[in-house]
Amino acid sequence: MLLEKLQSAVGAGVILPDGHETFVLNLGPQHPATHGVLRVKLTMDGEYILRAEPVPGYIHRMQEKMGENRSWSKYLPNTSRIDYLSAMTYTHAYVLVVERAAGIEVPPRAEYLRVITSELNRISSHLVWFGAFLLDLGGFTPLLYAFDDREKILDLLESVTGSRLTYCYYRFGGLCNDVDAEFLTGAREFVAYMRPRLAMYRQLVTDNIILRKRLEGIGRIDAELCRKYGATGPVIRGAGVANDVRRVEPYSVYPLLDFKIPVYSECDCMARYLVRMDEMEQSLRIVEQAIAQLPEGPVMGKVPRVVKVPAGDYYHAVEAARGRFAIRIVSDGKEIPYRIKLRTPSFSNLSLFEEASRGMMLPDALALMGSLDLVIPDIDR
Amino acid sequence: MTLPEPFRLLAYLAGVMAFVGVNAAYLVWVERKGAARFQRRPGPTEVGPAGLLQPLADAAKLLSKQLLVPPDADRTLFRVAPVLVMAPALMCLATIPFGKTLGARSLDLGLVMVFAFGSINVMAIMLGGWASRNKYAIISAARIVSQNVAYEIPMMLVVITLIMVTGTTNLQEIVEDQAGGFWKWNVFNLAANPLMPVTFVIFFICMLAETNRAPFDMAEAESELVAGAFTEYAGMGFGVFFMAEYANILVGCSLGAILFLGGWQSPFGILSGVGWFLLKLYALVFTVVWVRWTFPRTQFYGLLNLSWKILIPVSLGTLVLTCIMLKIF
Amino acid sequence: MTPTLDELNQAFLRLLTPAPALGTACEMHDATSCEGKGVSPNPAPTPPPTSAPVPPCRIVEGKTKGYHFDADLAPDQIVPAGRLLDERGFAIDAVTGVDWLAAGQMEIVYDFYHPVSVLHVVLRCRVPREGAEVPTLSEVFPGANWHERETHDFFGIRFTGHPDLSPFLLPEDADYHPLRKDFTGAA
Amino acid sequence: MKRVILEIVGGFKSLLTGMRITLQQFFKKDVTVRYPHESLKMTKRYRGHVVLLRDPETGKSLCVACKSCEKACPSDCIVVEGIKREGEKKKSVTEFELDFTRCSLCGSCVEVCPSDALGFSKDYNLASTTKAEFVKIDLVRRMEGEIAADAAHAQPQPAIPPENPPGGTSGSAAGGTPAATGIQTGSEKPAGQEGKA
Repeated sequence: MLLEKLQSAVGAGVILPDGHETFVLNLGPQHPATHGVLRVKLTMDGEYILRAEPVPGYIHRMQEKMGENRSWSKYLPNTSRIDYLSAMTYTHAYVLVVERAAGIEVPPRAEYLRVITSELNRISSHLVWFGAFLLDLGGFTPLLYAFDDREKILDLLESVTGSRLTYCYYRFGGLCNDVDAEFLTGAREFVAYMRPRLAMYRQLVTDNIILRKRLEGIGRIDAELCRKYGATGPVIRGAGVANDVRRVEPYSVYPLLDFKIPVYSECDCMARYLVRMDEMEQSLRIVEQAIAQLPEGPVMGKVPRVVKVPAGDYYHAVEAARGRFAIRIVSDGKEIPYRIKLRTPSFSNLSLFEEASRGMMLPDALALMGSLDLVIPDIDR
Repeated sequence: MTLPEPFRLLAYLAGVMAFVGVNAAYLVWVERKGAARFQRRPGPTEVGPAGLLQPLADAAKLLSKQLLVPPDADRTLFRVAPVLVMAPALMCLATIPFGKTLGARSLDLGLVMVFAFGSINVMAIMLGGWASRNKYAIISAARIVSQNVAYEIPMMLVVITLIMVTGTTNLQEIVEDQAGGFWKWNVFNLAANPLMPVTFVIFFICMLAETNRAPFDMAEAESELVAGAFTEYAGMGFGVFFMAEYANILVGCSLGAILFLGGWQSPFGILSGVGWFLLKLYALVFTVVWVRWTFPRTQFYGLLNLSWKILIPVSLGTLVLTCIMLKIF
Repeated sequence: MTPTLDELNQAFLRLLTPAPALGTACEMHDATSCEGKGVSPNPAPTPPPTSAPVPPCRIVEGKTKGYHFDADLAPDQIVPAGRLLDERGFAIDAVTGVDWLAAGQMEIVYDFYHPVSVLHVVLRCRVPREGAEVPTLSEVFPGANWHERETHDFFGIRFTGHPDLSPFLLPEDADYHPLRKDFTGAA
Repeated sequence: MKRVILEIVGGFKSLLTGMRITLQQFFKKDVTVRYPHESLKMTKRYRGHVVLLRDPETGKSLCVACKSCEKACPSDCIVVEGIKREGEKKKSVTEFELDFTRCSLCGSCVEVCPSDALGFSKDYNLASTTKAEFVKIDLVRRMEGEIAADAAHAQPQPAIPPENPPGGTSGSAAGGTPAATGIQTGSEKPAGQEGKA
């Protein structure tokens, strides 16, 4: 009688060959671990996951179709709304691909400023990940510390772009406005401020035995799996492959800057965690150098009044905070794009979740999901 | 003036209930303020000075909510579980000596009684999870049982060590045994067992686990199980579970203060009284809050590993060591 | 081991040349190459090839295009080509559908990047617009599974052999394909 | 065995380090702003919703109703109408409606404006109980209200800079009902301020 009741309570499941009964557990669409409206259908055997099937699409906005009914430049604000946490890098990809196609020259100062703002944006994105990941793991306080630091970045970026999240700062051929000395001093101060903070995070979180026990050896994603699924960014760099678009397919002024690509070969959640923590340090270095090298000059190049892209298809990838973000545009020579394809890192990174989470326990699978650093609009677009 | 025994008991019962009620409510405030301070924000500020009336506002809100029972839940068990989780905590406090003469009942088997009632708490949470007919709640209930089974063992081993040192299970006598300065407190009683501070740490960890506090809050690991066993509870049903959690912390910390920190004894051996006991109690409570807002949650099997592979062997070791020490000296 | 462009070109030529489908591939490419010619206003039959046919695979100028190697395939060449890239350590980047309404064709573009080298390979395949169907690549690259599901959602291109083509990003009862050029809005 | 003990000791030490750090933070100052009681000043470039700017000399709108902004808007949320008045060289604006429910605050309209007649409002706590209030924000009427308010305040107070319209903190100031003047004289504060003011 009791057994029957328990069985009916957990829902009709499948009896496994060894007599265990499975049940389906829905993670989401509204669930504290999914940071947005993502649903993951888990088929569980007790606390073990037999199959995890992500069901995205709850906030699908048809960003790609939107590109097909507005002009090249009107699509600019959209690009910062795909992954709202690293809006700068996404806009960067879009302006780069259009500039590449239309042959627009960008003044060096603008490229440097793009790099500075992109890297600041990357740090702020990683800080959100850091806080949210710790939240997944049940640590609340680091989130608030991370947001405190992030506020400083947002203040800086707001002072130049006028916006805190969806910047829309880049334009074809440059930037919409130049930065002032205040911003540069502020950015320098931020770099000086952030370094001890990162050391503090190392002591408070990275070295913490509970965190290490939770992440080390958990959620194995190796290089082969990354390759088969197209997973990029910190996921592949945590699998020992130095894949970073900034180095592999250099763009902008990144080749002129000295920075390391953090690579860890443990393939586990800890490796991905450490990659991102190290990346923040590297981004600080990039910001520092770019400010030191920042040339004088205009921030806007010569751009035709109405941007037209010669017919053909063009592709450009950038390294966004979550990995390789690429835009493929197809033009028929008109003022309006014929097709815009957004290749987003979260989409590819999540696609391996089903395979990587097989046989894991529920809390570990959530650590794995957190370590992928998903942004749901980035999956759904 | 002395009251007849039944009235005296009633008065104490009322006193204990009031103490638990006020404390449970205000520990929520302490927790929220504490969390806010650790996170460098002000915390509740709007209701009353420094948000002091926040617990009342919360209670009013919870009371005004409809008590929903999920359609397929076991109605009786679902309703009974919050009561069952609250009552044992009250019973436990009946044996706690607050001062030299302040305590509801000085029982010879006080310590045993505390643990006997303390274990019911787990059953009640399990019942609540079970009765709500929710997958998250059932997983949570299963977790909470195995967690508590795992942590009662080292806890008991530690307490047996203590009983061997003090030679009694009467809480009042245990406190009296530690009179005469803080070096006489059990936590520093190195003569009985050089590993006494370690024993205290084990006790504290077990206490956190027994009361389902972070970093061992597997039962309501909100990123995995939403609100665990309490997912389906609304209004005051949830409120009672919430209060019971704090009541249990109160019991756990009182026990810690009594067993290891000399209860109402003053550290300098001059004055002693309720004030010292409360000070020690709240210091421990603060540490509990502090720990929660510092660490991430352990994973479930990590928690069991910690218990079975580290805490039980070590506490068994201290027990054996104490035996030897007591036999020799 | 990082592959070189020349080696890749040779391998692709070997793969594509003896294939009986070569004719089709070339024809399709000429029909409406999405480079340069775009959509001809007159979608009617393909003009006969006047000059030497464009080879089915070619090295392109990466600086302007953003990719380095481009190959036109017939549907049955997709899986062998995918295998070929898989052996050389390429990773799946994206699967893109393009609806050439005027030409009455659907183009499926596969992007591949190499994790540690700059190489970026593009495979394309054009099929008739109605009842567009190509074999799935998810056997070779499991990551193609989601990309193909998405492409099926948006364009209605069927990927034969795909394990699950149920709506993915669209609502589960969706029977429309919003990125088709003739799509005007869901009911 | 030794390794295990070292790990336990090391782990315990890491826990204590963590607790030390949080305790240090415990005694530091708050970093938050108590929003309804305090609020932040927006930066110079803050992009709020669009407002019509006035000529500092004449006090009239700079807008010539060229409709560049209408064309540049990615969301089609701007409607501009203007007429050519007798004796004036340029057209002047008679209608400037902003559909704030669709506006994405991208700033394309401000950027494209040939006569620099558009600016950003510094309002950031726009709030209302009805969506209708934001469907049509009539910027011309809002500006006229400003002029009237300026006139009223002209004697006792210095002129208020155009990008800081009076009562600009209030959401309903952005439009009220479409018929409203769009002027709040401070009698109505945002909901959050009422309780504690």
